[in-house]
Amino acid sequence: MSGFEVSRNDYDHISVLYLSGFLDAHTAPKFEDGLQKLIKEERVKIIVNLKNLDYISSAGLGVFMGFIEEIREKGGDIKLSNLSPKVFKVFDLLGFPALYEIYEDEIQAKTKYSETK
Amino acid sequence: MSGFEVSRNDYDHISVLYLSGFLDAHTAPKFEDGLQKLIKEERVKIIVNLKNLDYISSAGLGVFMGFIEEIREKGGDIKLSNLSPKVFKVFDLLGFPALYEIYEDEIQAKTKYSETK
Amino acid sequence: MKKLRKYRYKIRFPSRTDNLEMVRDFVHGLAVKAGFVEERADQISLAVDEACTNVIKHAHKFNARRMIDLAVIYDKSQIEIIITDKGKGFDPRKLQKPDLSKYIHEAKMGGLGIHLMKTLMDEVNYTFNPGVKNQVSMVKYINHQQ
Amino acid sequence: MKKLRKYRYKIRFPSRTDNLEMVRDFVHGLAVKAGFVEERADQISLAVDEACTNVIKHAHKFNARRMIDLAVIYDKSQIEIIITDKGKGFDPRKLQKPDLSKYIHEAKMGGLGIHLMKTLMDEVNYTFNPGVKNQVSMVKYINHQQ
Ligand SMILES: Nc1ncnc2c1ncn2[C@@H]1O[C@H](COP(=O)(O)OP(=O)(O)O)[C@@H](O)[C@H]1O
Ligand SMILES: Nc1ncnc2c1ncn2[C@@H]1O[C@H](COP(=O)(O)OP(=O)(O)O)[C@@H](O)[C@H]1O
Repeated sequence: MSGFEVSRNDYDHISVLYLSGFLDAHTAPKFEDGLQKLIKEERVKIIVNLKNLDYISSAGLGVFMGFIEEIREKGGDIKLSNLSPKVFKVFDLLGFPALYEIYEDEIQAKTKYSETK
Repeated sequence: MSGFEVSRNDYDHISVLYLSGFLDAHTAPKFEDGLQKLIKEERVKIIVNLKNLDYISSAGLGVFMGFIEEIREKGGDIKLSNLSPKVFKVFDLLGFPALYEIYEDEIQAKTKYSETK
Repeated sequence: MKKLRKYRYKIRFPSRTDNLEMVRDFVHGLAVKAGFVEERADQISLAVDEACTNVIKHAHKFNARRMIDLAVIYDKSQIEIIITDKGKGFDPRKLQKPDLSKYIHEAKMGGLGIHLMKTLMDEVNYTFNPGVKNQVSMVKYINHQQ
Repeated sequence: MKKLRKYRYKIRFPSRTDNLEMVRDFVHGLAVKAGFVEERADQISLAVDEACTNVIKHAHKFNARRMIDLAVIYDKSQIEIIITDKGKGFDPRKLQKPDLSKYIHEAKMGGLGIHLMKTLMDEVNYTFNPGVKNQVSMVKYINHQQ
């Protein structure tokens, strides 16, 4: 049971969620909790760093879809970084690159937030 | 499919077989072939180095049992080295330490052969 | 013509999302055994995850006392996975291809699974007999020219 | 007294030694889910390997068209694995505890499997109905004081 973990780092006005392991219908609620907490704290400039994510199914993709509008309405965004080729493929198959900003690494995503502050 | 591999190194009068992976009823014939070849070449001072062996079942233990008498009659032996705690437990459960010399590392097994040359 | 040798496997497990990982590993291992490269074996186990997730969620409505039956059959040319439930069934012809930008506005979180299954596999077929036996069969060819 | 919640899994696979690895992984994963620590989960999957190897070798005589049925049932207190074959059966009471030093002289390579199963598991029980249904059931308790 390799599991799934969410950890978080706050930088000034930006928050980064780090996902690791397997994100499926069983573990998606953990990721939902993480986003919900950020919204409650009004920390809506979010980067989700997927460096250590080994797997994602549509249940995981659904979490991104379910929160993005509310976050954007509040002036925030979810930007993605550090996708492995395998995980990127799944996002790509479903057309996510047209809807989400996806960056090679966290710094690029942070820079983007700073430019548009 | 992690598989099982046997490789071999000859040192003077001693031959070392290195087993790696999973030794079960499916892969045991590969190990048998390795021993059979050594016997044919009359290289009977044998060390089996189990450093990279992840798993052994009784089918693997049976291979040691099946060849040991012939090898000892020819003036040779099978000495074991570098067993992980997990693999050692299985040998131990079946009483192998009373029948086979088991060494921490390959050098100790080699030294033993040299002493009794 | 010689008939192709077929290899058959079956697994039955409680309808719980915490079994998805085990099912993915099981199917992935068989796909590799059948001759699929790692990347395509990943696609197959993702499609199976989606189909099982749907059964757990929609057919069994998270009732963990229900069981899921999954069969894997492979030969030299293809792998087929058949997943069976006894739920109420649904009409897959009524599903529309998901429109992501619309989804965002509706804050809708679903509708991606079947689309993914169809994208990842060469054939996806549903047959229904509500309350008795609903099945989805998914096939992927070993030598599919992409 | 409240009845213990039981979790049931089944797997059916062709009687071939190249399936042993998959079966070990499957059973190991369930043993961990049931609450066994890694080392004890290893013991359980080794015992299952031995039992399946015996079915492949002795009951099915390496006929790969035969199938093996394996059931796993666990609850808070134990895991049980039941393996079924339709072979000729045998009388386990006639087996002697292996004497390794004698084995060496007979260059005999077998007889260790059942001994290992009995050492690794808390209960090992055979029931026979030759040609119809032979079963071995193996149980390990979660809180076994060693
Ligand atoms: N096995 C099933 N039993 C009943 N209904 C199903 C089943 N699979 C899918 N459906 C229906 O099809 C719809 C689309 O499924 P899917 O594309 O996987 O998206 P999602 O499950 O996220 O809604 C579901 O919302 C559900 O109504
Ligand atoms: N499932 C089975 N069906 C028929 N005979 C069996 C079965 N399992 C074990 N046996 C018999 O019991 C003997 C001892 O089995 P075991 O201790 O596993 O050693 P081995 O299989 O190496 O001989 C076997 O040689 C065989 O005759």
